[in-house]
Amino acid sequence: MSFDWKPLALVPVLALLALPLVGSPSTWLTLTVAGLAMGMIVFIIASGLTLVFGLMDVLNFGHGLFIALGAFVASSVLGLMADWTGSQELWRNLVAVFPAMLVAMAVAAAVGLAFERFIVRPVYGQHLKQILITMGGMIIGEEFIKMVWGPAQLPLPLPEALRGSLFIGEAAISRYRLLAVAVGLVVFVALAWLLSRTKIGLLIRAGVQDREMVESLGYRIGRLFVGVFVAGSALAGLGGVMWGLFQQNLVPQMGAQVNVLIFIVIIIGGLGSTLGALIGALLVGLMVNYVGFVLPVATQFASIALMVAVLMWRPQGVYPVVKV
Amino acid sequence: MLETRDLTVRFGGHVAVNAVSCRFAPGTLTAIVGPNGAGKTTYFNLISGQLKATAGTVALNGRDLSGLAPSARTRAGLGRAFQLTNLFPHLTVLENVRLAVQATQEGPHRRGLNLWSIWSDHRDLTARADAILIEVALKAREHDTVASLPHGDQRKLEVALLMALEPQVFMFDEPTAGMNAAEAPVILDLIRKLKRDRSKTILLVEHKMDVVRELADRIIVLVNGQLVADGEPAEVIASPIVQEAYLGVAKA
Amino acid sequence: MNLLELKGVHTHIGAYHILHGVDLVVPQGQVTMLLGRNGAGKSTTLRTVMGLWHASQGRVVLAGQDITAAATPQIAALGVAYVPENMGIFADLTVKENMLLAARAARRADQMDAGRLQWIFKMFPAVEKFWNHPAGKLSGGQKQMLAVARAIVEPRRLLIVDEPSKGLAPAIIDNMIDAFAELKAQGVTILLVEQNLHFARRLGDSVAVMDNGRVVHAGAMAAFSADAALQQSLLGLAL
Amino acid sequence: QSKDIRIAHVYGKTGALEAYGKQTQTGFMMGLSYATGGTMAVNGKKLVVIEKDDQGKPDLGKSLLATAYADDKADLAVGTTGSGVALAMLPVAEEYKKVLIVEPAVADSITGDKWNKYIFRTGRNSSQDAISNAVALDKEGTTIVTLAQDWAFGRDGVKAFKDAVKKAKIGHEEYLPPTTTDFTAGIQRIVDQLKDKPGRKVVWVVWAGATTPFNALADADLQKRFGIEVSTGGNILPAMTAYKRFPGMEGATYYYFGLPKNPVNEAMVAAHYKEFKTPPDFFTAGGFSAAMAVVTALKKTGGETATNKLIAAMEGMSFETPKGTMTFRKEDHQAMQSMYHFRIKQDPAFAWGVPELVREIKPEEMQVPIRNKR
Amino acid sequence: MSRILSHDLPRSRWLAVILVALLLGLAFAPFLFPGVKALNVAAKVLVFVVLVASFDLLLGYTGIVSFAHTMFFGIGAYGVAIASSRMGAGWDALAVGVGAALALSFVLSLAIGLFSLRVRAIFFAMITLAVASAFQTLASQLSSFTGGEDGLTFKMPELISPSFEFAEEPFLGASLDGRLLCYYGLFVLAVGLVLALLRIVNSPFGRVLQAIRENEFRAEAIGYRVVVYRTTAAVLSALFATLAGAMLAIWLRYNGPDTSLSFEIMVDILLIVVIGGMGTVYGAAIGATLFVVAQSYLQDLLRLAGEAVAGVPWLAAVFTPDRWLLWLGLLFVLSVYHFPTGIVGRLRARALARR
Ligand SMILES: Nc1ncnc2c1ncn2[C@@H]1O[C@H](COP(=O)(O)OP(=O)(O)OP(=O)(O)O)[C@@H](O)[C@H]1O
Ligand SMILES: Nc1ncnc2c1ncn2[C@@H]1O[C@H](COP(=O)(O)OP(=O)(O)OP(=O)(O)O)[C@@H](O)[C@H]1O
Ligand SMILES: [Mg+2]
Ligand SMILES: [Mg+2]
Repeated sequence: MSFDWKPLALVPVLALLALPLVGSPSTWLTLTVAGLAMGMIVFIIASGLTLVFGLMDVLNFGHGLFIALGAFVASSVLGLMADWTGSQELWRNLVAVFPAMLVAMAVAAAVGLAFERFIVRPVYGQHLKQILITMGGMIIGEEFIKMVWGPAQLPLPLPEALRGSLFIGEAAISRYRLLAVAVGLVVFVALAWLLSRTKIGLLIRAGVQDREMVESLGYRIGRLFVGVFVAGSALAGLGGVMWGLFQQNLVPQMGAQVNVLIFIVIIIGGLGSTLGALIGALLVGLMVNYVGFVLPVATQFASIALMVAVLMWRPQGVYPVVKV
Repeated sequence: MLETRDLTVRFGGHVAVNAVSCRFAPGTLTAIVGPNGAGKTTYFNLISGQLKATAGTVALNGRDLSGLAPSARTRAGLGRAFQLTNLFPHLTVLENVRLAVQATQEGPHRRGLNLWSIWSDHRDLTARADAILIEVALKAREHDTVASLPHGDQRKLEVALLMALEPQVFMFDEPTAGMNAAEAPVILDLIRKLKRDRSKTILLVEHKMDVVRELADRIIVLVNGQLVADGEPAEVIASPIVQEAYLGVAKA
Repeated sequence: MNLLELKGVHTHIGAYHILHGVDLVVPQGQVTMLLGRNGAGKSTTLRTVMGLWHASQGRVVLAGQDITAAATPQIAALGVAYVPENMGIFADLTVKENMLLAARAARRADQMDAGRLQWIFKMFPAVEKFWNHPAGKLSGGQKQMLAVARAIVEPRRLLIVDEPSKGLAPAIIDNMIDAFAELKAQGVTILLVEQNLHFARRLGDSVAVMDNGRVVHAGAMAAFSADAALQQSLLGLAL
Repeated sequence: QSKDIRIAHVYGKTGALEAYGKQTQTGFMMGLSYATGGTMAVNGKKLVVIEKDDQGKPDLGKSLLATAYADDKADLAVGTTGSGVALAMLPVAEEYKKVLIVEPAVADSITGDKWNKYIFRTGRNSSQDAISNAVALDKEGTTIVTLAQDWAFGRDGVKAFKDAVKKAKIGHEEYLPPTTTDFTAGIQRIVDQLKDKPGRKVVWVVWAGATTPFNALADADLQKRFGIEVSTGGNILPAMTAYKRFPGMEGATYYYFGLPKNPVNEAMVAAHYKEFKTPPDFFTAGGFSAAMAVVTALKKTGGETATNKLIAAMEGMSFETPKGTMTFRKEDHQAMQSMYHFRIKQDPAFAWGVPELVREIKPEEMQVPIRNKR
Repeated sequence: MSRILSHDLPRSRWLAVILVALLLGLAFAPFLFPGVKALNVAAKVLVFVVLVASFDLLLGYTGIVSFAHTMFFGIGAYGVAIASSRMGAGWDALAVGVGAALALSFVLSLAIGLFSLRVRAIFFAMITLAVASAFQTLASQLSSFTGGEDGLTFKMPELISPSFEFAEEPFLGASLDGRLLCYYGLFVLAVGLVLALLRIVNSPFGRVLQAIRENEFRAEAIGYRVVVYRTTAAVLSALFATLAGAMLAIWLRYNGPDTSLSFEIMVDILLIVVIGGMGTVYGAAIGATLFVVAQSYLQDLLRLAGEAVAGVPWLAAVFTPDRWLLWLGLLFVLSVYHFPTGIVGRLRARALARR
């Protein structure tokens, strides 16, 4: 089967269509670069959901919780390493950010483990109950965050060297977004490799369709589900770090705030497809920036309109791996 | 009189049913045989409207049904039972049949677009459903949910729903598959009954040749979506195509 | 000696008591036929063996090992292949992917035992023809072929199939009989639930007949198929 | 029972505004004990505070206030955090003919067209915020672009600001969705508006909520690239960490614990440090002021709680607060109060940008329009 | 009697008892539980019973998962709110508001119902989620019309306003004023609507909906035009939700985005359906009552509990009114654990086991 290029082409096409609307090329460049980078950040926070929702078919409304968790953990870790983040040298900053990411992912993974066991396991295959029980998990988690870190908003200043922007003529691109792009690419490659080179993806999809049969074939599907869910949570934790540093300001509700957005991304991309999620994220990122410039009022509706449009074109999303 | 003209469907490159033209007269039972994947079920799907034909038409008594949705075709008199059991798993056996009975009523109001009468008040429909359950020997389980039935009984219910529709054209897709040799006769008797009442057109897909031999007035053979043979049971079965392509006798 | 033994197995499904003390032996290296009317409990028995239902009383023993309480994956890992009544095809996966999952040893399609695949293709042409198609699109019989193909893609010591001949054209049934005979020759033990008595007779060494949750007759196939009266009384008809 | 004076405090104890609400409550209690010299009583009548959590939901706030007046027999009420909730509560006060002191909701319409005679407000309103900022920025040859959230709070603020600006000229009003997270586009629009303008160029920001545009503005380096300054009002301390990146930024704020110089403020700051080891914040001051207003009024009526007496006492009443003397003006019961023109200084000792006093803007200097019709 | 209930009897003694108690409780609420708060809670219960029952028609009976239900709830509320604040208090305003709202809901639900056939279930759920949030944003954007974030406060006709008192002296602790009349107005309306819904789900139509939920493909195959049935169901449930919204606005005399459009409410509805038992109108009634009451008194409960465990470091942090959401979350989780078939399902199962 030959590769389907159309959706991939969508990204440049959208960018080019925007050019005349935006007018000034330098502005357009700024918006485009920023949009793509934004897309990458969105992709990172959504990547975990491609596994949990896309492959495992779990409508995890609690996913945002792990994002928030990651961000808050990061704030604590970075708080401890103040002198490293305070330094002007990039490498020292990165040295500080890296462990923050690791710890955040670890914590998210650990919580994910419990979450799977007590919240998700009883409701595999029952969307409605998934929505409710994960909602419950989300609320509980948020409250715990409030208990640990307090209900007030929490500043998470960027490490010194990651602040500010690089300038290409009149166009500007903030340093941090470049970092985000790098991280995003790493996540993308890792995921894509895992799903194409191993049976894991297949097993999960099969398990969703007919759990008993997969077990009859001799696979411990239960453990696999746990593993993938935990991985998804860890990715969300990582996403939380990136998102938190992008916002530079944390509130316990931050997870819930991105929930709709990331679901939109997954749906645009098509269930279970990493590439799809990436494209979905990039499209959303660009769309928001362009509309934000051309017609700010409409920004809130931009991504939703985009989703509906895409579904009209491809009712399954652009690269559906799992057909629904 | 059911008629298909040049009925064709393509799935990508693969032509599952290839320009099949055929007439099925009332009062005759036509058996459709052919290797697995020959296109028998797909042919049914095209007639009953589950699949949209790439080309060709389906007509009943001269009325072209091609454009219609499955539900409309059913109301027009095409009835069909499925090869892979396909029921309302969490409703009771009785409710399943009763729904089918109701679907045959005249006018949307009687059929179900009726918000204000009470389901259990429609005694006549329930009675009819009961009668059918007795015919297929499922009365004993009428209050069990379908999900809890053994496979064989689910096959019976599949047929019961078709009976309930009282169509003019009956399409059976391997009605006795997975049915115990001792239970199968129940279904076969039903089919014989239908035959005796000369007004019904019956299409039967069946792999068990003994059954075909006994019931069919006529056999048509599909291979790779093409109609390759059509005629008297004896001669068709004797024909070389059937012998190797289907029965695989040549090989043995 | 017996590869599989059920001793007084009772199985409940929710509130319903389905099996009332099933005693069944499956001799090593033989083909055992499990017959019985609809609703007799055949499928439930097989599911109990596979650990998909769990016996509330009695024991299930596989090769001397008690698997009554074992989890399905463990049982499968002991070398049991199972084809359920509903075939358990993964409709959204391609035929290839279905086969790949069944081949536990292989991590990628090209690692599957080519020779064995050829053997399967010869017997079930459809599997090869639709190798890259979604399995859900297959015809009823083709699905059945795929289901059996999956069960034999790798060598197993015990093969359990619920109604293998269902929906298959006579030619294919013959292929399948040959295949099972070949497997048996390789020393595979086979347990079949079968409605097609012709099939049963061609293949079966021993036979067990079930009726509402019990095994009411067990013995050699030869003796059984000779005794029309017995068949009449157990199955309600003679072969 | 009759000896107690029952005061209901409705506020967003949980929900999005939890942090703000808690500050108000702390300040309110501190204020009461300060004003009563720790006795928590006026003329021997005990002050009983009934807390109600409106969770930031207008409908809930409404029924809670009714409950407070009717079931809990509250003599007067104070609250609440969210403007929407406060607005929904106004008619209830009228229904039960009981006083409601609004704190800290800012919407102009509370003491404007939605006002009724039972409503007083110790908190500042959008106009006061805006006007004070205007006073701080309003110079000849300055071009100002406003950046605000696209909802009542933002548009109110900008409108008042525009009305107050006399000398400088407003180049453009930029409104972004309240939940904006990526400010690139918005900033681009502002730059395109301002970059070629002559003279001093300022972006004036009114923004409430967690994700503020300040970091984005700082990243864009407007000062260096286009000579565009950023200016804004005050905010809670966590939000002011972003100010650190704007040394020298000017604006006017409602409160910062270092700004006002008066005994009441000193007392509050001391008390707060004593209890929480942290300085009091924006809304603490508000709560404190409300308490001062309540007690002063009760003292005037000699502990009488009859509504008409209270109203009579409070109209035109002056009272001491951490922000100096406030006065409920007769017309719309809005408390006239000082605001503070500040300049931001970086100080490693503080996590936030420290506002230094440029000068105190006295109530007399601000022509706060009267918008209610009585 | 049985006919009034459309032959859909409780089929469990306990269930019957609970339902009767519920009905009486609500009927005499103003006198049984005097006080403003209690009355507010009772009224909210009435509104939610209707709202949830209407949603169950969609979810429990037709198997359509839609997050846009609050949208119609909101439309109803805004209809009344906008009309009454533009035209001023009056029955005419009420009529216009409700009428317009019903009309709008009809059109929108028709569109959504048809759209639901284009995309598959989960996607549809997600889309409705997005659409609903968009609608909420829209409502707060059109501030000149809807009062934006702040919402609208308005008056009701004299007869049902608190100011209208038809007796000086309170009777059994309940002051005899417009509020009381308003409450009983809502009560009658609610009972009527619920019985109507009960009738609908037990009609042949209702059964076909179940069939579609079970196996859409086969329903079509035996002759039911699925499009028609699904869309009709979607429209009906939307209209009932709109009426519930109108009831809410009439009672609160206020409406804003958070009050009638927030996603929170949507989730509450879902939870109630599950607690009560999907596919049973009775479940909606019981669930709504339990939930609304729990939600309204949870904080008071926690206050008591908090005083009990005061001092104990961790417990104190958990048992405070501030953390009431924590307990709500727990309620979500536990109810899914313990009521897989809902309270009604439970009770009926027990009744069956007895036989
Ligand atoms: N929706 C579809 N998409 C693609 N291919 C299809 C589809 N439906 C059927 N086919 C193909 O068309 C061919 C005919 O299928 P059909 O089910 O009609 O066979 P059949 O004659 O009924 O076989 P059987 O006797 O096994 O039931 C098969 O090869 C099948 O793979
Ligand atoms: N999920 C279930 N819930 C309740 N009862 C069930 C369930 N599955 C099977 N049964 C009952 O168990 C009995 C045996 O079923 P089983 O499927 O084992 O019969 P079988 O011998 O396989 O029949 P068939 O030959 O028709 O497949 C039947 O009476 C059936 O009603
Ligand atoms: Mg077929
Ligand atoms: Mg079986």
